[in-house]
Amino acid sequence: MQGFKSHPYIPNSVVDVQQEMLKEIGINSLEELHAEIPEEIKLKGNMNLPKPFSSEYELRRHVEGLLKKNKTCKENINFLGAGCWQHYVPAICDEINSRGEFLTAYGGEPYNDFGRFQALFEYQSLVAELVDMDVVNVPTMDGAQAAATAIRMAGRITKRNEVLVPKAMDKEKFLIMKNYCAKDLTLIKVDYDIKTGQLDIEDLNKKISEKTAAVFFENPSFLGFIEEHGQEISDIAHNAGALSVVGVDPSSLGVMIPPSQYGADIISGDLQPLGIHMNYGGGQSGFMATRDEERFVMEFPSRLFGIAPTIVEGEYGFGDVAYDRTSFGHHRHEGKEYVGTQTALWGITAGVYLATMGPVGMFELGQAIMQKSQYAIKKINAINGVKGSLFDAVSFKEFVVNFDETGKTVREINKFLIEKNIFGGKDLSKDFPELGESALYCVTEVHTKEDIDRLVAALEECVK
Amino acid sequence: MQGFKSHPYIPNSVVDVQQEMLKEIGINSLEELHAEIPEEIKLKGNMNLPKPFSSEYELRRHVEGLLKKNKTCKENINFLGAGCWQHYVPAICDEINSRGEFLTAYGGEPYNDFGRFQALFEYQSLVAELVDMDVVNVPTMDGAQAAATAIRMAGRITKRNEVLVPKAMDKEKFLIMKNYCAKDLTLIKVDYDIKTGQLDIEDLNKKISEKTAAVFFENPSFLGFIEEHGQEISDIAHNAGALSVVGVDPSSLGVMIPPSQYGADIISGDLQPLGIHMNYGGGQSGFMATRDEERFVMEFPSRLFGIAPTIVEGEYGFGDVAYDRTSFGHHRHEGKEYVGTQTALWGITAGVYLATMGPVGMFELGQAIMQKSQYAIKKINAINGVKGSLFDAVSFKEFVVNFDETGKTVREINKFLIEKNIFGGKDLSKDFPELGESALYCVTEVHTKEDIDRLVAALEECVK
Amino acid sequence: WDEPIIFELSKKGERGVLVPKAEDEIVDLVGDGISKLPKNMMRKEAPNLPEISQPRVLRHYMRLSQMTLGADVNIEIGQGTCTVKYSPKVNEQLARMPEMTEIHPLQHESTVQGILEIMYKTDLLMREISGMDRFTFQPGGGSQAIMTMASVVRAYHQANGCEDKKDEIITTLYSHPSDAAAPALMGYKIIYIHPDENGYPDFEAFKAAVSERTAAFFVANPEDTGVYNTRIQEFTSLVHENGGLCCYDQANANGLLGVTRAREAGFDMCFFNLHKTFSTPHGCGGPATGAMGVTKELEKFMPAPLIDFDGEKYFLNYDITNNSYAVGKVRLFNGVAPVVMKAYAWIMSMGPEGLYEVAKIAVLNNNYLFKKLMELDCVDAPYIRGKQRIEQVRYTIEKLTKDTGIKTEDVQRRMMDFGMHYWTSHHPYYVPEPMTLEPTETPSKEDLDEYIATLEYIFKEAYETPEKFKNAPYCSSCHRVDESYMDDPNKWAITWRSYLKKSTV
Amino acid sequence: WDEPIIFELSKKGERGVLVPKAEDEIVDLVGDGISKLPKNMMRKEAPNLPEISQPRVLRHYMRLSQMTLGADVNIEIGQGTCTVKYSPKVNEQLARMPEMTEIHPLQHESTVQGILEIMYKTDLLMREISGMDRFTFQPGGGSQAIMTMASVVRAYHQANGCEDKKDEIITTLYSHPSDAAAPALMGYKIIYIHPDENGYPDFEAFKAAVSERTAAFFVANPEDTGVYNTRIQEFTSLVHENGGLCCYDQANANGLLGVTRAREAGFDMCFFNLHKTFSTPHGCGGPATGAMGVTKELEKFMPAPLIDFDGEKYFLNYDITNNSYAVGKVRLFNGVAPVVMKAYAWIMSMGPEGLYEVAKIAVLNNNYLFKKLMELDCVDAPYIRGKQRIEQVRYTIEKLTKDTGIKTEDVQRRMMDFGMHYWTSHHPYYVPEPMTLEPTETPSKEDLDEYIATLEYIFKEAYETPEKFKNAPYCSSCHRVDESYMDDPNKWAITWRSYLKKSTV
Repeated sequence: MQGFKSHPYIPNSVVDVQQEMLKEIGINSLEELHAEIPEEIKLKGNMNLPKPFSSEYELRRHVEGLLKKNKTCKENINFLGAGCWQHYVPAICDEINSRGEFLTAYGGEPYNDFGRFQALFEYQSLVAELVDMDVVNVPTMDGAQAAATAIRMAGRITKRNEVLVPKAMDKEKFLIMKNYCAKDLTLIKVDYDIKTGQLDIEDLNKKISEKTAAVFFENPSFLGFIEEHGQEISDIAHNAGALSVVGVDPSSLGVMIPPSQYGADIISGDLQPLGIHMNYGGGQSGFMATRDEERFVMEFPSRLFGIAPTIVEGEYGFGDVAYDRTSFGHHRHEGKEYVGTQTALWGITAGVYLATMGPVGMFELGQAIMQKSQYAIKKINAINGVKGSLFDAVSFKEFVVNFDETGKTVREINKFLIEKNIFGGKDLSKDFPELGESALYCVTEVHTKEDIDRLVAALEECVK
Repeated sequence: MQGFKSHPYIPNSVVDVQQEMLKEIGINSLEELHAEIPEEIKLKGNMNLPKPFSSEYELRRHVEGLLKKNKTCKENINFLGAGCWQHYVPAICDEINSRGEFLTAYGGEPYNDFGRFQALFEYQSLVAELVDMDVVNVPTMDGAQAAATAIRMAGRITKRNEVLVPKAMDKEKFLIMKNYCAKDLTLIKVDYDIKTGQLDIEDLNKKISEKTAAVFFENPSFLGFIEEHGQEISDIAHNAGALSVVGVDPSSLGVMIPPSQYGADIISGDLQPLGIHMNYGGGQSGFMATRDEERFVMEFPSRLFGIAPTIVEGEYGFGDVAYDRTSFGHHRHEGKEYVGTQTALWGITAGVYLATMGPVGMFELGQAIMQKSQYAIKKINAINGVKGSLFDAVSFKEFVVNFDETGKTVREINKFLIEKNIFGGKDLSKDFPELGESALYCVTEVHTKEDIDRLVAALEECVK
Repeated sequence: WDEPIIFELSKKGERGVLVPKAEDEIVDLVGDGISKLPKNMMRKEAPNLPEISQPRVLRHYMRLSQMTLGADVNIEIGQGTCTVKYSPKVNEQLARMPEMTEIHPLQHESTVQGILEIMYKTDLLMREISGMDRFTFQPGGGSQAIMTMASVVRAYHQANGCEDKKDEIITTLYSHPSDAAAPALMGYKIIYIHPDENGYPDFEAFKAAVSERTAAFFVANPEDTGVYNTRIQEFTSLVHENGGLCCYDQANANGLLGVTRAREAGFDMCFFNLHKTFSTPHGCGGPATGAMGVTKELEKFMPAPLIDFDGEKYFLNYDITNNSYAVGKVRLFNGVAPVVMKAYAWIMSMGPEGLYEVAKIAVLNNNYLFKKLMELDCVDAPYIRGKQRIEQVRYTIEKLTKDTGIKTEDVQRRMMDFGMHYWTSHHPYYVPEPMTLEPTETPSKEDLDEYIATLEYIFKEAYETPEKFKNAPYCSSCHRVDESYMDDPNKWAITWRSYLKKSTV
Repeated sequence: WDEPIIFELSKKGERGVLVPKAEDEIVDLVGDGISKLPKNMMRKEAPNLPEISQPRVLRHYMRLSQMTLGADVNIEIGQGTCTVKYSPKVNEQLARMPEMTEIHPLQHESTVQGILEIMYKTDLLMREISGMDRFTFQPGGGSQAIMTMASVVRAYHQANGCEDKKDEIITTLYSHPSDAAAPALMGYKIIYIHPDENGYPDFEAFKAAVSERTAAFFVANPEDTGVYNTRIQEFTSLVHENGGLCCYDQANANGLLGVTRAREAGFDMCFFNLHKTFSTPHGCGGPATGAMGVTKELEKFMPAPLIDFDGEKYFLNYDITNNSYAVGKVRLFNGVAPVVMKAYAWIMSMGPEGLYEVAKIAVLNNNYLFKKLMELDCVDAPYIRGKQRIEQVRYTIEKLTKDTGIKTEDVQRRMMDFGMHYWTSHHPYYVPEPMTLEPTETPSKEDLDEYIATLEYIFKEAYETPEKFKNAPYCSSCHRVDESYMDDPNKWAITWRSYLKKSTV
């Protein structure tokens, strides 16, 4: 077996240096390393892997060639959302998250990684303003994980084991929550009003009980409409001794009221809309928020960065609040859930985004999304046989388009659209058979009138 | 007239702040500023310019749309060189030159811009090793400017006013040198051997005289061949009391002898091959190099960064060597030529490149270029009616392909190639009518065998 | 830099960026958009975000970045267990291509053939590196991968109808805390195997622990001590004999690449942290990927979809896992694709010989550091005396503490004055006054020598001027923090608004 | 960081990057390639470049970058005359698209329509901003633009047959040194007009200087003092009456955008430094662009090619300048295209109202700073008392020097301890103990106040503890340099190899 000598990434792959170091250790060759590995499980030859590219240039040309096979949402007009949304990413967000220092930092202390601590503390603080809560965590995997942890927190706080969730939610998210909570929590679906999409209050009242740890609902919902009965749902939960846990799209909070103001005890959501590219789903990042009460704070599994004075007057420092909660602390598996590498860089990015957007930016963002999506609904609705919005409710950013009367399937329509360089909305026909041939369309501030008009024209051509 | 309030780039475009500051100054409105400008030359209304894009997103979409109209040398196979060459740019070069600190620094002192001084000092030192000279300048505009300054330096040193230049040089470069040296120096062209391309020694002997300040020649030459008589030319220059000034392609110096070793007194060249993208010609950057003799050093118009000890034992500091030479010094227009913003960032980049490549990388680079270009010549030469290399001399990277016997013009051929996504070599028929229908082809390490074979196939198809 | 908290930079009226607005024609048709909102859903007061011009926001974060000691600027030796190695810049540039960043996870397969090919091929690479038969890149980090392994364990036993009986999971003391925490979360009772006097997991204790209740064995090998359990095959065999599964925590497999694999050691599952062994950058703590691999037998329990190739095109395969026991989903969509791409690029710049070199040099660097540090009087490392460690070592400086009163956290703070990382250990400290160092293959001999010299200097200082440690660090970005703010609910402040409330009381 | 010189990092055998090699089939056909080299042209000894692994090269330059005080991290007020303003990141990202970086300047026009359109449209924008009729972006900086203007002056007089008679160029003392140096280089005799007691160029002296020998008048307005010559029209008229041309140095036009233009003031030519007024980043000193504009009459003398539009496509126009007097060429190809693109993007994010705001705020910031600094006892600014300055001011701290012995260079070094720039002046110092400050529109009021407070603190310190200045800076990247190495040929070392030679003697 032979190693790769003088490899640019490995300074000590130089033979002379190896000899010098081996001598220091008292052995003669690299093969004598790994003396502790039993011979019978050692590989006897090199692994059967492709030869490496012999230069950075060839590597780059190869990977670029592969990636060029992808068709992007820049060259095409994209109306897919459903948990991963195309928003404009201000240049400053990428500038900061590509800074080598942030990109390659990891587990340092509040002194030598001061900037990382401050940037993440600030991200927490900025999201806190958006949701009007006092505690936000260092980000977790994605919005689904955040929701799963939020209801587990509720389970621990209430010491109950049932959670009511909306039927009108993302099936993938449901599966994630279900797997994550298995054994400890039972998830029970609450129906929705087929006309308005709103949570069926009657069904909710029927299913809530003294076993209910939390009522979880989303606003805007997965299907895009705005849940109008936030306070009512929270009240029902509270009256039953359960918590109100609300999933939220942070991009809506410049114009929409934060769930904390209609009774939410725990808020969860995904940071991806806040300055993070879609990255084929790699941009997801979850957050939770609560009030600053010990019973909530102590149930977070995540790291929580706190601010504190230092020995120098007027100077700020940072640290881990209540570290021993976590599985990194003394309690290990008896800590809260577990903690590990999650999505900190996206948290920093979301912070940069919110600091750049400010209150006016977030308001204008919400407004532009509402105007453009309403325009799209109106225009699509005018197409023969197509319902621009299936639900009789106001929506934010996403909406369900129904094609039942066109006689075409969403699958057929989307195939047609791809040829027009348009990515049609997510096909709902499998996960929501009750909605017929429906697709979930997403319109954000990135869509120009021309983009929407091109969609409408293509749809018209397709269904005519 | 109205300003643009709350513009993201202008903090004090906020009206309240303006009022506060105006009050401090003792005036009431922004209009009262510019009191010193005579009314009759003040504009009475806003300039007649397009409305700005109302968001960063729209700006980006617009400019991206424009740039997408360009066809790149990545999507196409490019064989153009002629002073701007396509080489592989290691990722680390772009990483460093896009660091905000380097990108946005300017005229600081050696203390607060320590890194800029060190990086440029190191660039000087690295190029010095490549050319085997002891003095290299902070980069100037481009290789043509470097050549122009080099011969002016020779003029000042020798106090003579004629410079012999090769006829086989870039016409644009000649024009630049001519304009820059007008009044002070007369440029006289020395013929080349039509068979080998080599400088015509007989003609050189004829034209050299006691008026000759310098003999300027290039190696490799503009037409790509290697000038074999470097020492002989330098000797002729020296015997006439003139200096030998040699233009060089730094990418050749891993395998080729540096001109300092065949008599050059001043070396000039362009740094663009060293890790700098072509940038539609925006990547050019010139350097000069000399021995460390006062008579040379004192004739540089450029800044020269030097190393020095500081008051702390073992610490290095940096500064401007012989600052008063320059037009920034006390002598102003009696300083050497002039100095100003030139291309420092490319100097830093070239330094990163050379430090990354090392001696082995530079050798392998030169070798790959020679092998691949020889392969291309051989293959092209096999095409009926096409001469792979017009000159009977070894070439480096570039070579003259002649199409006379095909009955087609270079213009026609290049048009055909564009349709095959190939950018053919530079058409020489206008600047070098004596070469007939010839084109200057450039082959570097970025060209794969497949790329070259595609060119050959396309040429075959075109001329058949 | 003495940089304020971002809220302190706010000035009413400033803007950081302009946001695209609806075109006039749209406004004409739909109005202001927001008045359609149900009254009770309208935001009454704008969120109290700061208002800052773009240059000031940039300057703020540029300064914070400079105060962050990333691997790009630092010699990474001190973050033991973290495997902080070089992340090549070419891979970053590739990951920033719009063909990577601007693709939506629900795009039709025909429009994402490039990334699917990369993920599929990375699966093939991982299979050969581990000996497993199928990988998923869905888990967003090592702990989530452990949780996923535990989920597969549950699914497997469910499918076999013995879910109720199989309710214990065994791990070891020096495996990562998540090897206990994640299975515990999945409802398993956790049994820890303590080390024997040589630092190996105690085989006798293990024998006593394994039973028909054993659902699985979760273990890292080498463990955080750098000790490799030489009898690992006996451990895995015993578990198999009792109907349990063996799950290998290979978050950090850096010392073993091309030397030995999960399959040969008898494991049914394993996972790699692509951000450790496979060089993708840590990003201050993610986004990341825990690439999880299983044997053929367990494939059907994996989270969906798997990525497959039908000879012509790459596609998302939902069929294999289409059964009621399968885990379903652990993370949205298909994992963190850019991380997979970077790992692919890294492996393809290494090849089999490069990976072998990585393992060898990681182990060489570690044992060189080990040798040099053990020469220092106040440094010791419990267990397997005189033998090699794999890629890291958990040292103890107990003697220093006894001699001088200076504890490992004091040394840690002082190291920061020299711009270096130094990590102690997970809690609780089973090794007293621990110091965990892992050089990886990235530092040169000079880098190692510099790190050693710095430690030596500090140890000497501890003996000579121990008072110097009280207020360290001195030249870091801030001075010693008042830790009392971290565990007192009346003082802790997890957000700026909370800090303002508590500090004005 | 205490970072070595890059050569000190070399270790034989290390590689920074692997280089593409010729494929085997090529080698089979042509051999090793290099043995074809003429013997006397083969390199005998490899260049003595360092051999360094990639992570170490990266770490080196990352650290150097952190020790560079770019505008991204600093409040730029102290680099007077440099107009260091915010360079938006979006423009950088656009300039890094392969459609910008990977295009060759000799590509056929049909393949570069995008960049030609941008350059053409930027020309149109510049025309309106200046009142000139045609721009070229060929000059790679301000000084080269001045040289180009001087070349056009020469061409113009040549074409008029009066080249020999027209051999003098007039400039002013407070114009940029290149306004004298570049025309001098072009063979002109230089006449300086000194300021009158108010700091305006002395009109009586000017009248005396202008004659039939006057080829042109090169001037900045406002000059480096921030004083605007209110009689500028009289100056330009007088030159015109004598058959000369008027060339406006608008390298820095930041204070005048949308307020007044070259045309109205009577100029025949002007240039803008895109890296000053139009926000493209300075890059440690280039690459840059001096966009030069001329009136219709002079168009035909410009360097070729000009960029034009025929109603359907953009093209390189060589016809207009196709005459024997034209300048020909001043820089290879068509200038620094990415810089033009960034300037275009910046203007298009500003519009006419934004440019007007820029000018107003640049002047507001400057006059605010001016007001506040003049309140300090030891600060003065000669000329036009009680009147406004445009975008910068050259102050004098002569009183401080007289009172304390602390000179402007001492203050400069001390400012660096606070992470700030501070510039004195070009040489020679016509204003004694000069300090030249130019805030531009980028700093906020808070930034200005912070800068002022820092200066105030330092001035106070000069009175109280003047000895503190001797060894400043203290907390910058290095300490006080031994300046004797800069002007002594036996000691200066412009390269590392030279340093090694001289330090071992």
